[in-house]
Amino acid sequence: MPINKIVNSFDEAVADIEDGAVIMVGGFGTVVSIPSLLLEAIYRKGVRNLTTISNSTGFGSDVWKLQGAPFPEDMDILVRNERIKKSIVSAPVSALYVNNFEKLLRAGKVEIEMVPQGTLAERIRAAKAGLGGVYVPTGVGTVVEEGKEKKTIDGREYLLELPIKADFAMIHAHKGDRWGNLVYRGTSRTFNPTMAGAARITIAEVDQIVELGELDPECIVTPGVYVDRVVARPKVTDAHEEITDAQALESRKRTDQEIRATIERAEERGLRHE
Amino acid sequence: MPINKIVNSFDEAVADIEDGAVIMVGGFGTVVSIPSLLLEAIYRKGVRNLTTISNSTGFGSDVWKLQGAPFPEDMDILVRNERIKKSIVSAPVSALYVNNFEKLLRAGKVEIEMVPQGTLAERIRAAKAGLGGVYVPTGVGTVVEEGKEKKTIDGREYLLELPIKADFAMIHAHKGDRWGNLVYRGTSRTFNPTMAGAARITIAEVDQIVELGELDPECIVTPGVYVDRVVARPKVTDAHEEITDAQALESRKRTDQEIRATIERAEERGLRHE
Amino acid sequence: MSNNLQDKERLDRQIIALRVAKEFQDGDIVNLGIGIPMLASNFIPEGREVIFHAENGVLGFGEVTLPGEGDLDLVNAGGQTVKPQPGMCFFGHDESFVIVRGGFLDISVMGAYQVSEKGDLANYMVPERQVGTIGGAMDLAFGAKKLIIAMNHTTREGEPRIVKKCSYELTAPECVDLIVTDVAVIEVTDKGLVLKELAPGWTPDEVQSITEPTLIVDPDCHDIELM
Amino acid sequence: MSNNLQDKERLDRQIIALRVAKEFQDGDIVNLGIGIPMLASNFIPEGREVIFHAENGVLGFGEVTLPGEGDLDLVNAGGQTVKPQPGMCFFGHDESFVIVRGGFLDISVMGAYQVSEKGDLANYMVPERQVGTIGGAMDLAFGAKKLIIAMNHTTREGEPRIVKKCSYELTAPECVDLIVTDVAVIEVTDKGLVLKELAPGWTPDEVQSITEPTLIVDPDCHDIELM
Repeated sequence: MPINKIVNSFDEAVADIEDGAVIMVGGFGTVVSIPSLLLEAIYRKGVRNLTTISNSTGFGSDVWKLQGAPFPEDMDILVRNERIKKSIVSAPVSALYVNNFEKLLRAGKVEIEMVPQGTLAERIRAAKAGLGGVYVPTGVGTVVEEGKEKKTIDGREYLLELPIKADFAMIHAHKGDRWGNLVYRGTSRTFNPTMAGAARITIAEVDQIVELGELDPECIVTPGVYVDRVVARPKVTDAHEEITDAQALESRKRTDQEIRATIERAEERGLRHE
Repeated sequence: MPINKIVNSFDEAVADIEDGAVIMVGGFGTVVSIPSLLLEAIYRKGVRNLTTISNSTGFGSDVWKLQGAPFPEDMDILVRNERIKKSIVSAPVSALYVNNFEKLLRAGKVEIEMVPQGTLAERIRAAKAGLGGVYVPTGVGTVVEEGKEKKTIDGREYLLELPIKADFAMIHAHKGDRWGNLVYRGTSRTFNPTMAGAARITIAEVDQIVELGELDPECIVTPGVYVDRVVARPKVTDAHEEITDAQALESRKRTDQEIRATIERAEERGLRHE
Repeated sequence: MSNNLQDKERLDRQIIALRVAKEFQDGDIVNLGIGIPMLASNFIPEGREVIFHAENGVLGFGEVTLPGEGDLDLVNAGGQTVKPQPGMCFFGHDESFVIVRGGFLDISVMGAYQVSEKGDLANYMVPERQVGTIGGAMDLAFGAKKLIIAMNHTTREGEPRIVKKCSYELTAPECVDLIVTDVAVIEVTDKGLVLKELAPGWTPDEVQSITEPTLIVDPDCHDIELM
Repeated sequence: MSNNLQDKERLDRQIIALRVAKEFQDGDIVNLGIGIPMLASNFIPEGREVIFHAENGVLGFGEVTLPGEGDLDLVNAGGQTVKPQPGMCFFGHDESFVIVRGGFLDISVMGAYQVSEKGDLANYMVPERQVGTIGGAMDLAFGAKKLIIAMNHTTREGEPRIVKKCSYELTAPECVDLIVTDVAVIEVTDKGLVLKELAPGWTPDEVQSITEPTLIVDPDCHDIELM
């Protein structure tokens, strides 16, 4: 039988995620890197008490709808609906406003383990790579070292950081095939390829499913061996708003003016610039 | 000034490698994955007492010349000319014949630290990644654990494996640009991308130098940030020998016959096969 | 050991490989060591899709090419040129061993000098020369979900290779799941070594006589099955 | 602090960014944090080639696009769309932080709440809310070869941000190399904080009066240089 990791719906893709599951969610700040439809599906399924592993806790779909995103959900769908028991996260709150996660935190409704972003990536990779732990310098002399073994190796101090493994990893990629091979687009790789394979089951939400052999073997980023399920987003017509030439020109003029003005102000203040 | 990591000759590329240097050499078994001309250049330079880090110790150029390789040198050029003081290596000897490295070993002319292949890769990556060490399960209960810290994590035993860092990493890639971005060809990546960046200076020997921007940003395997020097091989006309149709047919017939014969023999012996 | 056993007909390399290949299930990720194991790639059971991994950094390659044909930048871990195949992909050594150590291989097949009754494996130190090559074997033995050993049942001198305790340096302790030899198929279980299948013409007693530890004969023990 | 200092003209965000950019040397790999640091990408000194890294997995991207233009799959760490540029490449988060932690960044520029006289940095815990976001800042502070802080010299309330000992949670100890504020450029050295440059109209004494630790005034201390 040909190997076929393609599943036909998002609900089917998350059917075995239960209450209390440990889930990894790929992506970074912007919604285009995030497995939005998988997040929606596990919200629909109604699972609770999740432990989540992610870079951030989301901005909420309202922000992304304003930008015209066709799939606007991010981690906030699980946060605002109080589905999370514990969050292992690098960027939980915003310096600029009080987000939904911070509200839950203040209300004592969610536990948090905050992890430096690079350590988070390395701990996830360690799980995938079958390592018992890694010695990381980041965090020595800060609150991050609390409760961790510290070791001096070759004259430098390191913290023992343990693997982070999940039951399910939900990731977003650009294209995938029936073996689970994946490619991404631009800066939207982020935590997605890192998390692929770091869970018992890895589920990839892709923009497009392609025939086996269509992906260039030199350019496949995630070998199919890390991926258990592939599910495709519905096609969208390009919702990307065309900026009118007048607008573009106006905006470009503003930027140029600002730069020139800065240099002029500097010179007025007696600061030479060349 | 534009960044330009391209150097014009192999001798120039290795000019600062001195006696006693610690060098990593990329590649695996077959010569096409190996930085042959860099190896020739450091041999020519006459440096001695090298500590080398490599997967294997080479088959020797005679073998590869028979195959018509235009650049036939592998690690053996340093082995047979007794330039190596210590070898950190995964596959030092052959089960089939006594190679030059084994002769040196028997004569007490070289030290060896044998490392499982995956651990070698992980220790090299650890150096590049700024880690103090990694806990690896491979080797527990074998001679590999001697002298190493053993730790039980989550019910499984691991060995503390320390980073392997070098003064110079010499690698081979297919194409490179002036920023040091690299792509490889097929199965010839091997240790090359792993070693890129794991040394103070990384030198890449490439089949071809291309203009900045020619490499697809989605397909660059080694970001230029890991690479300090890029040097191009001289162009070769395709030396790949054309196999005549008659030869090919003959050979294919032999293989098919062997498979059929095996199945027939199995059936004669009373073994059912379908 | 009686001389008549030495002379008794055994399975050849190709048939051992054929038997090994019957273990490959649909969708398995399989790594084949040099020698008999690599021959198994010729005998994938009809209709099954199996993905081969080679530690030099490739998944999903096709069959071995004709000698002299093929692309030198597309080789298996033994250096043989192989054919490209849809779905194939390439990666470097660190990623290749993330796949091995991380437990993504369903089956690893390799040769051995000795296997103990606990499933300890010794296959890297060349006994008579006291030198060895660990290579990728140790990672594969620790990492693969199922480890199959394909080897001759005895040494050239007729000494057992299946022993109570390995006298050679270990590659990994308690790692072997199945042993396919030129006279038998033996499963390593918590209770001991279970004799499951026999080469045609061989009896359990005969196999036991060239095996150091006591074998548990499976009630269903039968001639080697190739289908 | 005297009120006249509070009212005294300081450098604006753009000019701070302009001064920071003067630190970028030819071929430097540079990571810019959100806020003032990111503005520095507009002011790369003429004729120098600088490669920007963003922790979301890109090296070598171009300038920020017009708002609403650009490709949403090509953004900097602040989520702004940027232009593609020849030589650019993409990677995942693990690789991105190998680059950070492995010491491949020549310069990291970020904001701060406090910097101590030893170069300790506090910039992740929002003081008044007692919550924070470590994000990539900690790795960048530990990993970059040179760490430049771009910030206002005092809080809105006029309290010093350059302090003897940070009262906020540390991002990293002894990591800051250079502080560029709206009134001064200060280098962190083994001997202490060295006042190197002043905003026009400011005296060393005035800067000292809004700085907690004692500054060493460089003999060559002069007006901020932008060339």
